[in-house]
Amino acid sequence: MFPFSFEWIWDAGHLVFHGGLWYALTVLGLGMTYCIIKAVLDAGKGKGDHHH
Amino acid sequence: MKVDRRSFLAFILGGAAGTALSPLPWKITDDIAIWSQNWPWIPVPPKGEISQVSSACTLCPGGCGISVKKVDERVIKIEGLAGHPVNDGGLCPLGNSGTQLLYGPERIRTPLKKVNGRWQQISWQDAITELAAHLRQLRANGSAQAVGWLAGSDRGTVPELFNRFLTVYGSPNFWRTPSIWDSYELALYLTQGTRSRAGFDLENADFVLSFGSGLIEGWGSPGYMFRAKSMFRKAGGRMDQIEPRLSKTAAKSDHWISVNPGTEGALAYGLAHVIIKERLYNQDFVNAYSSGLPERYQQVIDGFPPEIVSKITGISAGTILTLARDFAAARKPLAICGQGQGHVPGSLQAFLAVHTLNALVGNINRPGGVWAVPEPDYIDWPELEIDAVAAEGLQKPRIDGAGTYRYPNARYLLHRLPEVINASAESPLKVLFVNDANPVYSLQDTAAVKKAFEKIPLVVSFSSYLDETSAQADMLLPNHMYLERYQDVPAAPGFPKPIISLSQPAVEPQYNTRHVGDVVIQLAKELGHTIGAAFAWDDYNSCLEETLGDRWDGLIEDGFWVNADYSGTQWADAFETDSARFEFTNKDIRTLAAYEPIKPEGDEAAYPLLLVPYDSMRLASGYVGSPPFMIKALEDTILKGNDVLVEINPDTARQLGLSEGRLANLATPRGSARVKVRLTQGIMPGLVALPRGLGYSGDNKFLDGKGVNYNRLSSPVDDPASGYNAAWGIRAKLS
Amino acid sequence: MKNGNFKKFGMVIDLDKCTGCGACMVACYAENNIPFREDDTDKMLSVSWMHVYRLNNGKPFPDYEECFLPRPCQHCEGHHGHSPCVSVCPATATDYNMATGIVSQIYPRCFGCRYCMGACPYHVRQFNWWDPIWPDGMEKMLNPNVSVRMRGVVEKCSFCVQRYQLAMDQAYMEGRQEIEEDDYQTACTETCPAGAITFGDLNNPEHAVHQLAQPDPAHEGRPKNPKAFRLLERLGTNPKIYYLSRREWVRRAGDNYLKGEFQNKAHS
Amino acid sequence: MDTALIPKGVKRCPIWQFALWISANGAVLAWGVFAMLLVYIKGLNQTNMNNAYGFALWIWADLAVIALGGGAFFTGFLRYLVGKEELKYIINYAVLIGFICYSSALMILGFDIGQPLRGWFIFWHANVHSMLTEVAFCLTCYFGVLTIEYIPMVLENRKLDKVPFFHNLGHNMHEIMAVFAATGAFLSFFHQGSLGGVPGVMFGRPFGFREGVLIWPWTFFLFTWSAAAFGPCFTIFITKITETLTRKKLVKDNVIDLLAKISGWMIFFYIIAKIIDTIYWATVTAPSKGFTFLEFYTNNPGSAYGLWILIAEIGVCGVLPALILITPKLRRIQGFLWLAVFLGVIGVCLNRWVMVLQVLAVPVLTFEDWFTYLPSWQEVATTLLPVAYGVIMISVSYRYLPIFPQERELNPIDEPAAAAREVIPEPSAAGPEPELSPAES
Repeated sequence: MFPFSFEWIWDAGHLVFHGGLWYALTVLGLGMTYCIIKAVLDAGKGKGDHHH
Repeated sequence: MKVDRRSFLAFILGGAAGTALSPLPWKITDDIAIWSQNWPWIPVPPKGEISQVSSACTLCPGGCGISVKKVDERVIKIEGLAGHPVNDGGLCPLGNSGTQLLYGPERIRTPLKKVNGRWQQISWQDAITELAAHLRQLRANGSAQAVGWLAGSDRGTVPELFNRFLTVYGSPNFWRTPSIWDSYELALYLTQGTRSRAGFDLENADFVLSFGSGLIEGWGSPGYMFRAKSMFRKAGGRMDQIEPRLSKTAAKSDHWISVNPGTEGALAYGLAHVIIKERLYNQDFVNAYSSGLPERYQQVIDGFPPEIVSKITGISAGTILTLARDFAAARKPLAICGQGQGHVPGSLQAFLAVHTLNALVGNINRPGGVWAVPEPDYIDWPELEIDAVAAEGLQKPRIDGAGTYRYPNARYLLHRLPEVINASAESPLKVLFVNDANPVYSLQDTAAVKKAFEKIPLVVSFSSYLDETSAQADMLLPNHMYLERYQDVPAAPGFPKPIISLSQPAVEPQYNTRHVGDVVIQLAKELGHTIGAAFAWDDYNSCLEETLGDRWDGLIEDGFWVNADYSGTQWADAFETDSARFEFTNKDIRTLAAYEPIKPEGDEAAYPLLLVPYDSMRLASGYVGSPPFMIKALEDTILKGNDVLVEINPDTARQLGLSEGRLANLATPRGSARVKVRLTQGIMPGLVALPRGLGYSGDNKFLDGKGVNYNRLSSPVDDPASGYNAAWGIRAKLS
Repeated sequence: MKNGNFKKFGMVIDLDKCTGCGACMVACYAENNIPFREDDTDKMLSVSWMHVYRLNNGKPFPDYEECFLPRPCQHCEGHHGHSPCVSVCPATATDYNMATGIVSQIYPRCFGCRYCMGACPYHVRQFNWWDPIWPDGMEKMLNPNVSVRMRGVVEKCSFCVQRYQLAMDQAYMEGRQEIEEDDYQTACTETCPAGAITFGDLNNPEHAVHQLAQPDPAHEGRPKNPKAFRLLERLGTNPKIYYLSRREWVRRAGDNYLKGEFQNKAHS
Repeated sequence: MDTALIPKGVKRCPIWQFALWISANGAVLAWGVFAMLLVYIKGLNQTNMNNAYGFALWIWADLAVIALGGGAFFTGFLRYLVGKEELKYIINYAVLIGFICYSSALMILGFDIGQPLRGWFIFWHANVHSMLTEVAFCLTCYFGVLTIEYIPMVLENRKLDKVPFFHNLGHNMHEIMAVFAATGAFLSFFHQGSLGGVPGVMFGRPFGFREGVLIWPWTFFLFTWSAAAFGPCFTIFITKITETLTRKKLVKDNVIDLLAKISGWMIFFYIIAKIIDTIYWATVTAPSKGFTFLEFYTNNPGSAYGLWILIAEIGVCGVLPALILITPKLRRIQGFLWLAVFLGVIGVCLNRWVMVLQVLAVPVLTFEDWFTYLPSWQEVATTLLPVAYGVIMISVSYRYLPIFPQERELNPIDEPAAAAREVIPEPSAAGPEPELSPAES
């Protein structure tokens, strides 16, 4: 999974496979980070407060 | 501080998130994985110094050389001894499993004595003192002959010590485990006049005609037979197997000739008939080195023309003719007999018939032939002083009748012992020592054997295991395992050269056991008098070393001694008969009951099928049962769960309405058992085949309670010619 | 390393010599610390690296014939080391060693997904359905050169690779670069009482296995010896176990053939 | 009691009824958990798998639920990437079903391995050449996607929505849902395909093996395709069951019709591809390995591997539902729609069954026979466990979350007082959830 595992080789298979994997994980991670940070900021602005 | 629900939840969630982000979960996950790789209940065998001991296997009479591999003081593996003349590095499944017998939890760890039906520990000294007192009493009562000794073999120093003890004590009642070698020895003695063992130069034969012998199923010395079979086959040799069931030997043969069971002798006579009729025999041998062929032909062989033999055996006359011609035409043809592994001595006349075939083709003491190998002669102990009591006891007839007017030629008739004991109000045998034998399992009609053993007042077993015989014993004096002791292993059945191998201890005795040789010597010394005087050695090891003399060092070094140059005595000097020739017949042979196929017990109407046993290298059927490794390696066509599979022909199954895998009841006049049905085209219709070597009782969970003991369902049948057991099967029904 | 320096350990099993005695199986159990159970009769639940099959010619009595076929791991090379089992293992717990041709199994790495078992058409891969248990005292017989497996992992014949290691160590200590044919033999080969098994380097023309099988490098090691065959060669597994038999029906049983194919093969 | 949690404007059954229903399913769940614990503690000897059947009921269940859960990624793909707006009325439910399917699959995989404690080696020591590695990675990642898609639904719960952070989070996630859906579709394409690749690359197993392009055997594409084709069938099927049990119309017919039509055409083209694949395999691939097509099927009495299974899979459960669903007249008849989606579900399950079990059952060595297998009760219980879990998940989600956007519109409630006067149908213990007004709850 990581280049420091001993079975890791820098070949096409590993680059394509893990490239795809880390790409997907990055998209998901960044997307969620964006949503959470924005939600905190929005909440600070008082958005979504039904009781105001 | 007020803890409301919200802050509590926040605390929990925050804590969880914090923990998740810390290295802790990762560390734990990793530790758990490492733990799963090192579970404490999975043993880790300790490393150590690797060493090897050259020794000999005594788990069967085969006499294979073994190399015992050790790590420090642990035996980790047993391998065949490379360069050993018998097996040259090869080793059978049983030999390979020996370590499990050494370390098995079922071993008897200390001498035991049965008190009110329960085993109690006893010290070696007390056991020997008690035995000596008992034996002294018997001698004082003039019943010295009421002591018997049953051993796995009668060759080598250990059985010789037993014999010596009995002789000086005053009893003729020594037995060895019955086998085809009883018949082979007798056939050789009657025709050639020598007390010798049959050896087969199998590796050099070019046509092996086997009358049911399990050449690769444990017949003779498996270590040698397997190797020799590969050699002669590689050289292009032919192999024909005559038997009603496709054994492994038959499967490896060029021709499987399916014969009506028990009629192999008739076929041999039929072949001889053709060979003589067509003058295909070895003129040189028959004319110059034999006598009595015309008479034998006239009296016996003439009665077996192909048409009649065909009727008896179920083999076509054409096949008989071809077979006889091929056999006679081969350069080095060799006929062998004795069913399967050879547990049943068989019909003497059939053995004589097969031996006649070898004589007709002149393949006696010749390359590729049958050799009369001299018995080992290294045991040369001081003369015995026989006192009056002993002399009187030795004069008494043997309890089993061997050597009496009824059975003049037989030496040991162990199978008759139960009958004799059960027929008497009080057992004529008062003390029986049993070593390397498990008669309560291995003699046919085990119910009768057990009853007889119950009647013997004192049975002493030297077994390492609580086997069927030990269970009937009154005293258990466990011998060292073969990996813990010295013992000479003279000869290997069927091996063509004189050989002695040496068992050497690979490890210290694991438990409070004692070498049976030491026990005999100590018992003799305890008895004192002429008996003690006959055993002057300090202990067994010094006896062995002294006996082997010059050969000792070589045996310790190599593990064996062999007369490699031996190639059979030349015809001119080979025969010690009255005529100094090979005698096809003589006054002894003439008086033997005539050949006829042996009839097994049972009424055909009530028991329409014939139950025949078969042997397999996958199952030990000697004095030790199969160790766990062998049971593991056993085919699922033999054992499934705890049920043994019996083989029947699909035609037979159809008639009986049985189908593959069905449970059925196998009944014989001697008992019945639950079996599973296996259909195979590899068996003659009308037969049921059951493997030997299953159906042990006891509490070894790897072996006991699995399958059925053939001997429980069958019964011995006296051979009219020799008195030996000749039962090849028993009538049965399957439903 | 040039291709020529690679070893390719393989085996030739002479089915005419094999007696079906099972000594190979037991020697393997003892050498490789293979566990045993009270009831090991269900062969599909039992661990036995070597298994002896019982083949028959399908004919009725009395023309019926049988043959025994010992089956260790075939150590398939596939195309360029692409053996059926190695490529499917998700956790890199099995490996095709290019230097020896041995397919290894790393027990502590295996997590028991059993994909390799499904991928192997020979059933050489077996699963530890139970934790191994040795009866009291019998753990003394365990071989320290072979690790004892835990439940839940797959295991298989390793060509007694520990013996190769020991032989290499020995050679190194004696200052030798190479090991001799006799230095490295598997437990089953050594014990076979009929001498039916031959083991050695298929790439080495001096070795008996090479001479017996006559592998054809142009056709992925297909035997040139007309009496030799490999199991399921047509699947492209490129196994390193060669079988010899003089009986045609036995050779035919080694692979699947459509009608007429086997005869055509025999004639070509 | 739980009124505050129930979405506004919808009716739900009384809490005791709900509790009864949940406990009935909970009992099955507990049975499954018990079996699962047995398997964890005692090991895989609790199953009837063996060395011939290394893969069995569980792996089949795994493949089947993943295929059925394919409705989630494909509906998402259609909704967010193709722009089929109507599908927004069913996407929630598709996601929920997908979430249940995928969490079940992961759970099954968790106990189907011999050494669960080091199951993560599949990630850590990944062999990128193994189809199973790809499955594991994409499956886990896609489960993450489904969780991301499910979270906003949870956050829409009346109570949770009141928390501004949750409200905003849900809103934000909705905003960029297309990105997540696209990633999900990408991951799904690969793991669905890799599951097909599992048998497809087994060149030692001629029943499963297929040629292909590059590293991907044809089964790779067929699996992805069939999951996309049959997944919506399952979504519709479960929706229909839910409607029946709740005695409510929850999704408008035009939505169902659109999904059914797309599913129908997908099945139609899939089944053509499958037939071509089968013919090529039967006439070219298998014979090249010495097998005739018929050798792969057994007529042993009671066999699960007869030729009938192929006819059932391709004909009855493939061609037939495809024809029904692509014919507007037929698919608009409720009975036919029910039949078609049911057959479709069975069809894809059958396909996964043969591609897992028959692959292993077919003898390859000429001297071996067909292998047989019957699951142990532990396997059955653990396979029913996700079913019970799914029912509970759906029940809870339905009760507390606005899963069906059209529910309020399709089931307008009168004023609470009027509803209270209605006679409440008596439910059986394990029976459907009767509707109730919030006032009575």
